[in-house]
Amino acid sequence: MIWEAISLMVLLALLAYATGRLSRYSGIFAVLAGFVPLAMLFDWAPTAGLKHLISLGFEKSTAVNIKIATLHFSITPLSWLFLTMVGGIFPFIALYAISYFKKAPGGFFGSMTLALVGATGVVLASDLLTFFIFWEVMSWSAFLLVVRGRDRSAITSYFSFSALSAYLILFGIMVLRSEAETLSFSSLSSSITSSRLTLLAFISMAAGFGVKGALMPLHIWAPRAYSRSEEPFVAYLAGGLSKLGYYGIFLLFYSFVGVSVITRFGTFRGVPYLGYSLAIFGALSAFIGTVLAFMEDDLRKLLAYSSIGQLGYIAIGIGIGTPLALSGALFQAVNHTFFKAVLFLAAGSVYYRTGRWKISELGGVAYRMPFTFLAALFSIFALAAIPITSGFAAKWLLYVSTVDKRFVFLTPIMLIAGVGAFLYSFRILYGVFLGEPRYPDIKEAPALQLIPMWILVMPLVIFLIFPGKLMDVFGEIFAYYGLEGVSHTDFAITTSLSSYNTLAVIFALMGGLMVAFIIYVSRPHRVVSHYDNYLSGEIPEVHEGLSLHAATRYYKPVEDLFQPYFAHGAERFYHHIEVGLEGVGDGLRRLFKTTVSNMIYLVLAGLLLIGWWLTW
Amino acid sequence: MVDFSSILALLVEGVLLAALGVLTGILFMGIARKVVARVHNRVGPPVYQSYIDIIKLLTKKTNISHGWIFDLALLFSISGILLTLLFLPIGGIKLLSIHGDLFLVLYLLAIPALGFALGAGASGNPNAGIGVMRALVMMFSYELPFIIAVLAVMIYYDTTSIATIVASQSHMRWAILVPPLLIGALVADMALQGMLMEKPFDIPIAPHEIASGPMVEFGGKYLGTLMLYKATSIVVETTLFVDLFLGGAVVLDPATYGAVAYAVNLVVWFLLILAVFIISVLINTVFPRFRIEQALKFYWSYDTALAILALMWIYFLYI
Amino acid sequence: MVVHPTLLIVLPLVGAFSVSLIRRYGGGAIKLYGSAYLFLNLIISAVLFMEVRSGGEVTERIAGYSPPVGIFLAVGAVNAVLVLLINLFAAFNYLTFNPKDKEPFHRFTVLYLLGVASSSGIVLTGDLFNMFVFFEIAAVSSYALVASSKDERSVGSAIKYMILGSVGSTFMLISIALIYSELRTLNLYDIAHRIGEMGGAVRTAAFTFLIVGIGVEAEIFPFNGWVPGVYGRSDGNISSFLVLGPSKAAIYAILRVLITLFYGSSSRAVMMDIAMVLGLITLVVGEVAALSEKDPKRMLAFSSIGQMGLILIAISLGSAAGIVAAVFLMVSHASVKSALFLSSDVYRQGGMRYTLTGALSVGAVLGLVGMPPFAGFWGKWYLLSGAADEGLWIVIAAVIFTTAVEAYYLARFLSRGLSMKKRGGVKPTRVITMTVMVGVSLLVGLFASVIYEMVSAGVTTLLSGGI
Amino acid sequence: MAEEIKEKWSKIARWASKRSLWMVHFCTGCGAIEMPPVMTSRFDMERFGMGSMATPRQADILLITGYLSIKTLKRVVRVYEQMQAPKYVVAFGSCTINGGMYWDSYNTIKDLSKYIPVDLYIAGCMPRPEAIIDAFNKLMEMIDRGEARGWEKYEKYYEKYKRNQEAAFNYKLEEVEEVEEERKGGEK
Amino acid sequence: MEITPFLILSAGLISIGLYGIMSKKNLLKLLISLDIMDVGVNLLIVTVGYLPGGTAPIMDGDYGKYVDPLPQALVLTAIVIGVSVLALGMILTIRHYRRTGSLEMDEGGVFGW
Repeated sequence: MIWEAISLMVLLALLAYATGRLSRYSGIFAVLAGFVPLAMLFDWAPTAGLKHLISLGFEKSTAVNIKIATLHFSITPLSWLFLTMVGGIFPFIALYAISYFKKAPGGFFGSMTLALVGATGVVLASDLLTFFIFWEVMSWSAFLLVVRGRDRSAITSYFSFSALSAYLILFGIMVLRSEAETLSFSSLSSSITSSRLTLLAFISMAAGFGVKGALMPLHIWAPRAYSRSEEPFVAYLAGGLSKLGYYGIFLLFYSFVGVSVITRFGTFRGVPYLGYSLAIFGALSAFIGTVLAFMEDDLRKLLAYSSIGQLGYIAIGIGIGTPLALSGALFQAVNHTFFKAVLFLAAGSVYYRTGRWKISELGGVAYRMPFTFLAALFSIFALAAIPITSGFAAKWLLYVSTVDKRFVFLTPIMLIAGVGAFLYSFRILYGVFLGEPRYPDIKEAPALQLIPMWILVMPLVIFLIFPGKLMDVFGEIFAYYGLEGVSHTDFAITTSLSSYNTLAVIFALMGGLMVAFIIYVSRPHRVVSHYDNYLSGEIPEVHEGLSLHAATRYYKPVEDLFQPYFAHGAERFYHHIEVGLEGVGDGLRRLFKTTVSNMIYLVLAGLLLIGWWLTW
Repeated sequence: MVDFSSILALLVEGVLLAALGVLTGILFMGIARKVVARVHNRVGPPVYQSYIDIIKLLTKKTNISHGWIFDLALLFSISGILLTLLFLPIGGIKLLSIHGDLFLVLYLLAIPALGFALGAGASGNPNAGIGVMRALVMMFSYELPFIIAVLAVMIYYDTTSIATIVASQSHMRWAILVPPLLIGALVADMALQGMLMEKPFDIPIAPHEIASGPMVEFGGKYLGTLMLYKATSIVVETTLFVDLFLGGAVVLDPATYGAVAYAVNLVVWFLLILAVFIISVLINTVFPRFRIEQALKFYWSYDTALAILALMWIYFLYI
Repeated sequence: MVVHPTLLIVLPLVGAFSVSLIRRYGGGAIKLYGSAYLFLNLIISAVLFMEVRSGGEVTERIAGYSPPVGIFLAVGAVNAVLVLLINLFAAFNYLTFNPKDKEPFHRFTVLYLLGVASSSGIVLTGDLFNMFVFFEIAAVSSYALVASSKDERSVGSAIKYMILGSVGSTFMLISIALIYSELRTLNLYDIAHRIGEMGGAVRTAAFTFLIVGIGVEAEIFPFNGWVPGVYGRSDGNISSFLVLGPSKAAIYAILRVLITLFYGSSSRAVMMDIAMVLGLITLVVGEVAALSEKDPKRMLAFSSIGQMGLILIAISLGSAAGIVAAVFLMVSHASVKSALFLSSDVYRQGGMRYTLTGALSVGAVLGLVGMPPFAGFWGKWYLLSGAADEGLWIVIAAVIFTTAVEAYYLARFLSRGLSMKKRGGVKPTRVITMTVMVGVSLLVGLFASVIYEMVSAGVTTLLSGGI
Repeated sequence: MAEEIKEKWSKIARWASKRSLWMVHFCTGCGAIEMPPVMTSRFDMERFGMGSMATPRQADILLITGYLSIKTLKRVVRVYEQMQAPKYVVAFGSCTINGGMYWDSYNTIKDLSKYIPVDLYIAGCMPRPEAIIDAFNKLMEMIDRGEARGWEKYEKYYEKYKRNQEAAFNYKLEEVEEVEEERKGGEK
Repeated sequence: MEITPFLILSAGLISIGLYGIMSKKNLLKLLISLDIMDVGVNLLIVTVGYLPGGTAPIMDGDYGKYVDPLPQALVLTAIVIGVSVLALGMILTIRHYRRTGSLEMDEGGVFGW
């Protein structure tokens, strides 16, 4: 049934591609394909009530023999959770894309559906070969979509990094395969030993997954690819596909290598060194991504850096690896899936109406597109972890887990990155949506774009009120991997350090809002134009070209301070590598750009060396 | 089942404390003006001047709005700050603080600020945009040392709950009596200066540069609400400081002394936050204003260095 | 035996020598005539492939003399795949030539058919000297084909190619003479079983000269000085022919030498090591040089060098996994690299801006890097697993490193091609050929079991000195 | 009953308004130099709850300290209109009353009350701080009595004021007409 | 008749040819060097097949000791191939000469690659 479902999705991908030239509604096939994982999710829903209601007959695990190899699929609580992320958002993004593209996007929908196929396969895979094959399918179908953006640096960086990632993972797979002599997840970790090779495999696989998860020194493809591809795809890439990197890292810790092996490489206050270093990389991502985000003028790049920052939190959580931290990481992953998808979609809608990406060229969009704005606002609340969305619970779990372990390095960095998130959030809010009404004539985004956005916002509300429901799912995951759960009710999470009750927050906020509302309605007010502003008596209406929008280089004072420290960033590092390799390559090329006589010298040298080696 | 009487008690307590917090805050604003006037060798306004100001603003005949997003400032600023107030233990009265912790309070503090910023942004005034930028950068600046100092407290008491921190400081074992935490308190006090936007860190509102920044378009009931917010935030921030470093103003144990203890504790709480606030006002009086990057440099260098010192001291020698 | 493998060699030769008869009917007729032979060849090789798949190896004696005296053709699993591959792509590649560009076209056809015949011959033959002869025919036709390119500077490159090739073939001949002097036989399998009788020094010399001689054709560093020049200045479709025909045949010849010919040799392990080191050097040199190369064709040429190194590494693993990997890599390289060479002709005219050409180029790049489900993936998978089984982590590290480098420059190639201005069309024949090539890579990857089962069944005999 | 409450409420409002007068200075002329002594320790305006504000949105008093040219008048009008009622205008010095030493200037406003309603003039060139304090005390009394209703007048005769302003902006000062005082409203 | 001198001779010829290829820049000289190498190798093959004291392998009646016929057949093929390669080389050289007016092979320029 799983295999048939995957085949069906591939078929739908081909259909979407084939009909792309006929109608813009060819995307409906992609939407249909998106419902396949939804059906699986529904069928496997861990809550008992849903499961017995109706059964679609997806088996819990299956093996497909494709003759050259046998592909194994199975569903675990973890893969269920990640399937909600990669599969749950897909149909809505596809729906959005139908309205986003004006002509013949067959290639887009085909590749998107293939990416979904890859992602679904990755989360359902239960052996390394299957995992890798679908990983690559996901990776290159995303590449096809990056190619559609036709930006040189995006294409090169995305492709070289994803190939690097693929082969780093492959290296790890090879090591594990030769050590455990099995590819199956369930029997891997029991037969791995803690050799130096395992360490190498672990590091290389973590790096490989880190590329997809845009972990800090491996992130440079992300801003380029995110900022130069089509928006619905970017929403899916950031919201869905980037989680797969962390899915891989999670599996690396708990399934591929196993905590018991990782712990043998040394621990720091109960946390393995390897996990701790991952957490440090995550913290660096969180901080540097955030700082780069608020210094960025391109809306998509800003969101890309923000993604890097937010994904860093997931790495921190997985790295620390206590149930508390893992809950935080998974919670953050779920949140990020939804809010980042909505943000990219909202950005796409803004672009759809205004045709601009630069924050300094936008402004005042909210007055004309209030529903888009509200969706974006809500996801920004989630992004900035304002406690009126589910975003806070994730960050809170992570903070508490670091304090619990007394990681005095991680906590401040995470918190300051959290504050930095306010900065870039406001840059988006002010630069794009508020401020001077520069686009007085645009219309609200089409309903087909708004509906998916609002559907994707819903989980952020639901998990605000019921974080416990999500924690139940985490509990199943922990039980599956033999970890302890985090004590919680539907509304409250309790740790040894403190507790967090959403109901208290919600009711207190209600009370506060009531007070505020009384004040608000007690006195009448009059709405005036945005140009009726105090500008020391200046009258903007009579001054042509007077800009009221203060969004160009918004954080200039900070930029000026930070710029010198970011001048030697990862970009430059990779540039140096490239230049160095090109230098070596130039030297090697000279061996070929020469006369025949010199070539013959080479041939003879080779001949003699071979002969010498053979006789010696 | 749900215990209605306790919820009712909580409700009454909450309303009373919120009112107390707001009124105290407004009083403090008056006191601040008086103190500044006395330092200037002026008579100054009466201490109740701020009540008059707020009444005046709330009774203004016309109120100008720039649309519904502008109104969010009103709605979120006051509600958010009241919400935060309820999550702080005041003079040993725990209220909702058992349902949240320090991180929650830090993030709850962002609700009114972000609501206010939204309104300011929606006014379309460039000064407001610049002002919000400065406010956010200020936040980015002072939060780093503040967080590190607070982290020292948290790991010293091994909890993140403010209620537990207050409880651990009972019987006058105030955090400030622990040498490294004294440094922490110093750091936090400097951060408090930025939080309260007192000079030299009143960069965001800088009336003479950017026409009071974010508030440039606010008048009437909007400005009145913002003043209420400002007043309450003084109480919230000083109370946070008192809770963390000065034992939450708990001098008598309610378990032994009953209602008297609550009254005494509230008085002590009032005096302590007043003291903390007066210190900040006095600093305010004698300083000119930093530029924003100077503030960032100051907080991220000297203040953070001190904070790290405190944290390391705690980390290596006390736990 | 339904078909005679000999036909694969004889038919194109007949075609080649009879094509001048119809030269007055014009280029179109000649193209039709040539294609007829090539497609007939394709059908025969397909039938042969099916036959080998169902019934194991096929051998045929030439002129009735039985081996080891007579020449015989031996078709095992590996060369059945390869001969099908060569004939398939060669037939489609022929379609891309425009008779007007290659005046007089009948002479060109002669060269092309000779090239196909001799490439098939190298792969099929079971006789060392016969192999040498086919090598020479392939080489001569390659020199001439290269010199027939539009770019006039290709003549200079062809001369270089010719001189290096001649030196290489001289070395091969020396090696043949040495082997013959000791063993008095030229049959590959006969030699394989009696190689132990050879004196150590002579055997060393024979191996060295042979590997160098074939290495020149098989683009092994440091014997491959001609590669960038020739590929860089030839027409794309001629380069693609060189990639899919002679160079594949040559690397297969190396497989024969390493796996079969020196099967019984006592120093075979060292020989394998040497081959592996050569392969590693070739791989790294090719890929790194390609990184700094800006000219698209020459970049692809360097990339070819790297790929050849990869295949050589796979062969030199000497295990079943290695052979399987080598076959998949050969399929992959012959298909997608040829497709890329075809697209390189229209590169500067913005040909990749055309949806199908662009998509095919992207597919080819994906296949070359080894993304599943392209054939290259299985190649790299088996290569890496074979290397991992033997604990050759340095090989794996090199493969990872070069793959990243490869991905980088190929993506650069793609992104530039995709952002060029449209200045001319792409001929439908070229698109069809590219489709076939990329499609084959994809299909082989998707239905890898077909080749995998066949090769892994045949590999046991191959590794034990059989066909 | 409702009337009474309303009356009580407006009395409270007037009291609060009187005790908390925030000003926005329009410091065009030399009069501005008289403000610092009023604000600082010698006279200490703040003891009456007065203070200066940075924007008209927050202010109750528009303090015009000196002559107004036509160019600055535009700004004054805009600032005045941006203030929130109840709002008061205090004109400062002779220039605002009759043009003062610029009585014969071609582009200086002679009588401010023709363009915006002035609640209180402070005569003098320049008025001393004592005079200013006195004036503010007068204004407070007026507010308390409900007499300072310039903003209502402005609403009532809005078109006339606009016409006058337009005329001034077009440099047709002679066309400016008188705006009738309406005392009745103030007395009720 | 000993075969060693012939082996030495053929090695010498091959070395001379290689030396010519490695040191000369003139295309004609290069071709000549190639041919010399070819001759050396052909000699080697014939030498290899030679049996001291053997006769030509013409099998009519009472043949006794005869040399291996196969190498001679091979040499014939090799000579043919050598000649054809040489002819092709000449053609390419002529074309090159017509285009550039030079027979020199030097670095850079057309011979850069």
